[in-house]
Amino acid sequence: MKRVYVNEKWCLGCHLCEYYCAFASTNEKDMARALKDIRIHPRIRIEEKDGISFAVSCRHCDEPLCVKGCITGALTRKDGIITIDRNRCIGCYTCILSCPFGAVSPSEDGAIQKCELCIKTAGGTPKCVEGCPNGAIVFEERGE
Amino acid sequence: MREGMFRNISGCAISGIFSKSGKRFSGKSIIDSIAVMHERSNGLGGGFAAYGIYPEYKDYYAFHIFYESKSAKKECEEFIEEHFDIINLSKIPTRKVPAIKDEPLIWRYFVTPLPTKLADSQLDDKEFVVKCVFRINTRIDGAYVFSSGKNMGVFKAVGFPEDVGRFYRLEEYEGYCFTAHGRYPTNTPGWWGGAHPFSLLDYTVVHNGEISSYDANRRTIEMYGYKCTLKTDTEVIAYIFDYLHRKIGLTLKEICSVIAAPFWSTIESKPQKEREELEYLRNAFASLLITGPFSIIVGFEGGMMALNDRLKLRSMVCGEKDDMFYAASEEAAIRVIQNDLDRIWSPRGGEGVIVTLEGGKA
Amino acid sequence: MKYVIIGNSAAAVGAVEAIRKNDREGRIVIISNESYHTYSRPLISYLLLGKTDENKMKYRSDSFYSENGCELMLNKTAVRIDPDKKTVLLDDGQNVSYDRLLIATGSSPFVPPVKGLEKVKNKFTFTTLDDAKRLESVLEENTKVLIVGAGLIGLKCAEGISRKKVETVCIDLSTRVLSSILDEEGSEIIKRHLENNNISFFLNHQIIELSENTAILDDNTEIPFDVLVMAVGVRPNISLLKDIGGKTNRGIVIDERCRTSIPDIYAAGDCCECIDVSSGEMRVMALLPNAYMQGECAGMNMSGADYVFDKAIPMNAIGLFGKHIITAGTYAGDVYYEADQENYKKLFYSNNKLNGYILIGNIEKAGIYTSLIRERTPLDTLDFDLICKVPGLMAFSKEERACKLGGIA
Amino acid sequence: MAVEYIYPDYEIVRDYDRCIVCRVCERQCANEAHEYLSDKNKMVADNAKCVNCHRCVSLCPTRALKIVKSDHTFKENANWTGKSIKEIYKQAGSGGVLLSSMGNPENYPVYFDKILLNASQVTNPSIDPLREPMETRVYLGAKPERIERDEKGRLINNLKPQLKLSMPVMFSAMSYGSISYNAHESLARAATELGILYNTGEGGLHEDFYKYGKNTIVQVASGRFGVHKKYLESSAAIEIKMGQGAKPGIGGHLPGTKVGEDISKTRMIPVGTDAISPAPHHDIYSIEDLRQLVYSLKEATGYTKPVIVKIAAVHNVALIASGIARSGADIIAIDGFRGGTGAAPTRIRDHVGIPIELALASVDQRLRDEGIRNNVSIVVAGSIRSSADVVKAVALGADAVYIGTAALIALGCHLCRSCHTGKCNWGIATQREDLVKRLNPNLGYKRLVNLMNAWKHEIKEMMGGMGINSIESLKGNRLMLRGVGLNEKELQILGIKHAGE
Amino acid sequence: MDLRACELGYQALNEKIRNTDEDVVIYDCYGERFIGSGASNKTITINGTPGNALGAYLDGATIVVNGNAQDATGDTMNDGKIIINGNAGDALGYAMRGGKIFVKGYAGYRTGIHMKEYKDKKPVIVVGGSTGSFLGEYLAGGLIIVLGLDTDSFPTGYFTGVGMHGGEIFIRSSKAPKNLPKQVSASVANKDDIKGIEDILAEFSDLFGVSMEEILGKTFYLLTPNARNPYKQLYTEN
Repeated sequence: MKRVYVNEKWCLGCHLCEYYCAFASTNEKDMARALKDIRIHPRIRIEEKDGISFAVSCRHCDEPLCVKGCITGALTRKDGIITIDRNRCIGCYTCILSCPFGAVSPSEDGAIQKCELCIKTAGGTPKCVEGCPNGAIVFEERGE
Repeated sequence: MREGMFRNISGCAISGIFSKSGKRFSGKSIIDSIAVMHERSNGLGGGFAAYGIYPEYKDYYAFHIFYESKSAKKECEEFIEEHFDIINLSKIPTRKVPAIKDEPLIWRYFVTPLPTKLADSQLDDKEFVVKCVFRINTRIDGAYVFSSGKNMGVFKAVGFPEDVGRFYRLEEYEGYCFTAHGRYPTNTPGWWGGAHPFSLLDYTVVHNGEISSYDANRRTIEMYGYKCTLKTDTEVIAYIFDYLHRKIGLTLKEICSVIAAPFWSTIESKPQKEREELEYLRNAFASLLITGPFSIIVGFEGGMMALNDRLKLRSMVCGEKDDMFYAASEEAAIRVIQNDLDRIWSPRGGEGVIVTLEGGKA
Repeated sequence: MKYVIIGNSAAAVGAVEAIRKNDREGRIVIISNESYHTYSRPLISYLLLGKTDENKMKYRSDSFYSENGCELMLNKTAVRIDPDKKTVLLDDGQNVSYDRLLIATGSSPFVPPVKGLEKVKNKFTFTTLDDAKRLESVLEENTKVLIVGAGLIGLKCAEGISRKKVETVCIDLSTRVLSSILDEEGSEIIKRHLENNNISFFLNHQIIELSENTAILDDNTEIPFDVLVMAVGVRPNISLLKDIGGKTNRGIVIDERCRTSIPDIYAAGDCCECIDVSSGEMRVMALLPNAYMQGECAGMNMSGADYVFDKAIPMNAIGLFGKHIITAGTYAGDVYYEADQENYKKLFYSNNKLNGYILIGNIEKAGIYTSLIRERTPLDTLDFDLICKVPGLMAFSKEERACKLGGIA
Repeated sequence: MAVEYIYPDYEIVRDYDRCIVCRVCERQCANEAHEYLSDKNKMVADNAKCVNCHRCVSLCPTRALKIVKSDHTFKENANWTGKSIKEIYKQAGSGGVLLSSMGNPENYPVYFDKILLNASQVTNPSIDPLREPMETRVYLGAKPERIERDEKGRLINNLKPQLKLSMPVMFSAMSYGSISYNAHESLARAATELGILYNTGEGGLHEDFYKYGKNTIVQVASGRFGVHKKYLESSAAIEIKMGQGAKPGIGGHLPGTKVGEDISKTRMIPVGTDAISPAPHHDIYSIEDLRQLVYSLKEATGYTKPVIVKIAAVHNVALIASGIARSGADIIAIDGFRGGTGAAPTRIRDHVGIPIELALASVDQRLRDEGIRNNVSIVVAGSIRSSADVVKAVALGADAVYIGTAALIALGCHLCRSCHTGKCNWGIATQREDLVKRLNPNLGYKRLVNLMNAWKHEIKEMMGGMGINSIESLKGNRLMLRGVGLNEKELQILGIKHAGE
Repeated sequence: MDLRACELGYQALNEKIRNTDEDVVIYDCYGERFIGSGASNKTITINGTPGNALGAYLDGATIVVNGNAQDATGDTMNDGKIIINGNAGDALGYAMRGGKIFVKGYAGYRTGIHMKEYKDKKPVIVVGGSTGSFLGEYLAGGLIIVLGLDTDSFPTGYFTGVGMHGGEIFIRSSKAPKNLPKQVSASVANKDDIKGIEDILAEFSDLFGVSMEEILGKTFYLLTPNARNPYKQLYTEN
């Protein structure tokens, strides 16, 4: 199962992953048009302090507390990927209460949002990975 | 422009016949053989090397020399007399053949180095001869030594090889080994000295193909005192043989592993001992690797070797009948003189086929 | 193997999904006293609010039962278990045999005995879909609604019905709203927020008498109403087990494998009580996530696996009129405090462990605090000062981060 | 405030229609040329701080940035160019020696660009490198003058220690200190994967890199930094640096500010002290002294490693090389005046030395004339920019080449020539931790491997075209070269004919 | 192990020294080079005149020379001891990083050039007599002591301490040093300074039989650089 892994050793704190993530969830072909004058709400977020930085996004846990705790059944895990059915999410934030990584966040419309490995948009390699200039975020298979 | 003033490249035919028992036979066979490959020449050069033809003078170096003028001859003979004891000298017998024109003066000298000169030079006699041959060929305008071994001789001219053979009355010579060459130069007016075989001492080379490594090899071999006056591949190959065999002391088989060294990947697949030896040879004499297409027949005192480049980009066929060994660019050239062969095969690229006189040296 | 599950909510679903991880063949029978496909009970207020509909309220897809091979018995109430014969008697006289039984009967609203209650025509409780539907059917603009109980159920109900532009009054015996999950200051913030949204409160009061459209409080205040909602609390449905001598307390007592005291009978969800790891005490924690995870645990063990769920803590995520509250654990120990106009944060810690927290407003990354409680993480292994201010992985050691983010074990 | 005499060379042009204020430019510019105005939610730039390294341009996700040369100009003057004027301003302002980085940028002839390669037609087949064997392996080291045989007549391996390269390219000396740990790791790993070598420069060897020893050339320079027994032993070869192309006749100077904990360890000097490499080795004032150092290193390592002597290409380079070839050195490295990756005084960098092509041609010929070409291998450096340069260098007579700048470019260097500031935005020529991490060696080494594999393939294609299937047959094969636009003298020195001849 | 240097030639001689764990005594030494190159854990005693680069890269061994040493002794030495019961040639202890060199008599030009110290490694050179010019050139660390026991004039040549940016040079002399480079300051060594080198001086005294009274009978001048980064101001970014 390919997953997004983050190595803070190589994270430059450039925040490009956030922008590529935000861009990926728009339907625009051009990032400038997509994100111009917009406050972005990326599903991957940089934590940074004192020269250390790293990106955090959904780990797609094998035993996902967010899915187990979801009161609507909007969060599901299929083929190792946890996705959100935004149509069913009523924004109770039980998942935010549950996620030990802080990888779930409220979205602009009240539902929650989280990394879905770009399977609902472009597919393939997630855009945060493609946009990382330094290989700090990788999408690969690792021994469990 | 003349041969030697520019780099000459050419296609060719080659043939060689060798009697392992040392039985001498007439030069007619080699003419017949090379004549079959008429299509591979264009009349701009042909020649032969014949071994064992001067038994009565076998202890003397036989110089075959082209002169363009009487004055050149005079100057050259003065030089020879100054350094050698001349036992015999004569014009080389020829017969008129309409196809052979513009012949130079062609003379033959049986010589031995003057002991005092040899001693002064601090060289062995072979090296002394080599030095003198280079002196003549580079310093005396219009004189060109094209054969300088013992009990052997090179005969070459501008023309188709069969005409050249008849011109030199080669059928009147008897030897234990003959090699022949028909030349197909692409862009030369043709010069007698440029024809094959190319020789130094008793090493002769007839060569088919063009080598890509020419200048790499030339600039290396020139470092060791050889002067590549003719700018032909064959000349360089002859010098490399002389250098590796006579000066360095490698065996012919080892020389094959230098000039047509196996690919590294092939070397690595060999058993350790062989691998180490091949690695050593290829590394130590790296600049003498010959690449590009070639097939050559090398004649030398008491032996003959046929060799293809390591990719076998040129044709080469070998045959055997009793004590006779044959090598030629085409099978037909062997069949025409010996149809009933014990064995006929194409040697692999880079694998020299070496034959020597039984009990002889080399 | 035949599995029987009494109940059809989160714990039941958790059990079905877990059983099917281990056993694709065994029969699963689900007995429900409602008539619905499994649905999420907490959503009933959102239904009233219009944020969801009956179809979207389904807790699992329509094909859930067929995909998981469940035999569903709707509108049936289990009345008695025979643990020797291993059967369950239903209200229609049918006996259902089982090899493994799960009691996931949930809880029922508690309606206190109030004088005159029987005179009230429009009175409701608010825990089931039927409750919500019936309530909605009587509401009109300016309907006067009196909600008894300012806890989670009462307030979510108040929010839900607000769409109908009703006039809502809420009374509670307690001096505070959400007294079970908030401290005083937190309660006050929420109360003010609700008042700004046109909910009136009579706190520290109780009804001494009801007439059809009026409630008389202990200070003789009269509150007129059209509709009365009783949201005082719920009681675990423990009778099935209690009746056959199983160990119960306020709830059915279960161990960390969700076993009851009677062999082959398991229990999960709101009907149970178990250890709250944040306090170490036995407690009923009627919360959907716990219900699911207990159901899952029960299902795993029922179908042959050895599975432990020992991380139950009280926790709540609740939104009221756009204001979010997330709380978890026990409010004991030293306090980290932070507050401004919009946001309120309190962390409670002692003995090198985080015990509980309250977040109002900014609830981002609350789960990181939750995990500290659940995992009983020693606080000296991380930068506690930092994590108090900013919940994040930054506070953990580099190595810890490497395994969290890099999948390095 | 004093008068600012100098207008910035570059202008940062921002397309505000495309700028999404992601602030990547601001975060990535170590020169702090970009600034975010929070009250206006707008990015602005200070051109004076821009060194034109393109980091911001490369990372801008919307391609909203470009750097252009300023068209602000002095009055036109072919003699007093803007550059000359500005340099005078700088020196008049500071009294300092002008210091630059990264090789000679001036417009001197590049002979490689005036040499063309041959290809076979008809008489000699070109070879298809995709399907036929094509060998680029090279052994560097002295070749024996004679063979030896054992009592059974078998050949004895009397070769001196050799370096085996999978292709005739190595990474040239760049010290840890002048470039970063990650740059070094990238080079070391790439060299190991490729079967070639990299060179420590005079910066010592980080213990993390001992494991790459088989692919490491360690350098001994005049400052002898980090030179000790283990260092010498952890290598495949030892290079004595007599000079370098960027600054012939000049020593090195790593300012104390760059000597942090790690660098201090590898150079074996205290943190914060200047690392000064004197111009000469103070025990080498003539060729016999060089022989002494060569043999002292051989003695210290039991004659197990080839010794390289590196010199800058200067006027009498052929004579010097001949001396080196007789000094016991196994390999001569010659660095041309266009080379150099480190800091160098501008005037030296731009005006001292000679082009490597001419130096190589004359050294190779001189050694052949003296019959000692096989005593040594020749490695050349100094702006080898492509595989064609490699092929031309080998055909002129080099055994192999060193690449420095090309390797750095592969790692992301944009040749902004500001290495000496220590603020390399690409994480190469810097020791600042936050900048160093920008070069992830996991990516960096792959880029180097890619570059070399691409070159190797091109080398094979060019060789194939010439009908040569082994690099040995290319070495010194000057007939494969023709000059264009060169005068008789140049052709003579290069030993090549003019195109058309 | 006893070895006759002149019979062996330097390569064979050094190979024998490399391949033994025993102490070595060399006789008939006439300029054989590189003796003890990189050696550790043994004592090499040399009778005669060892050649250049004696003890280069020395890594812990002790070398005793009964006679004079030539040039480049102790080049890039890392550890160990070289004791010369006579004079030393030029570039003594070039780039030396650790260990000690004692010279009874005179040492040539560029003594201690570019010596540097690192952590616990602090190279020491003690010259009993005087030295040539460029003493301590580029000195970056370590200790050089020149005793000048053979002279009444100032015991070093010209250009002492040029490029010096670390380390200490003690010069025993009744006359004060003159014409020092800008960045080097000289002062009369005080008691504490002398105390700091007392052990080294005592070792010298023991080795060569010169009394401590005599050694301490004159003033010592201490030369130190006043900046570790003397060339910072030299350059202008271009």
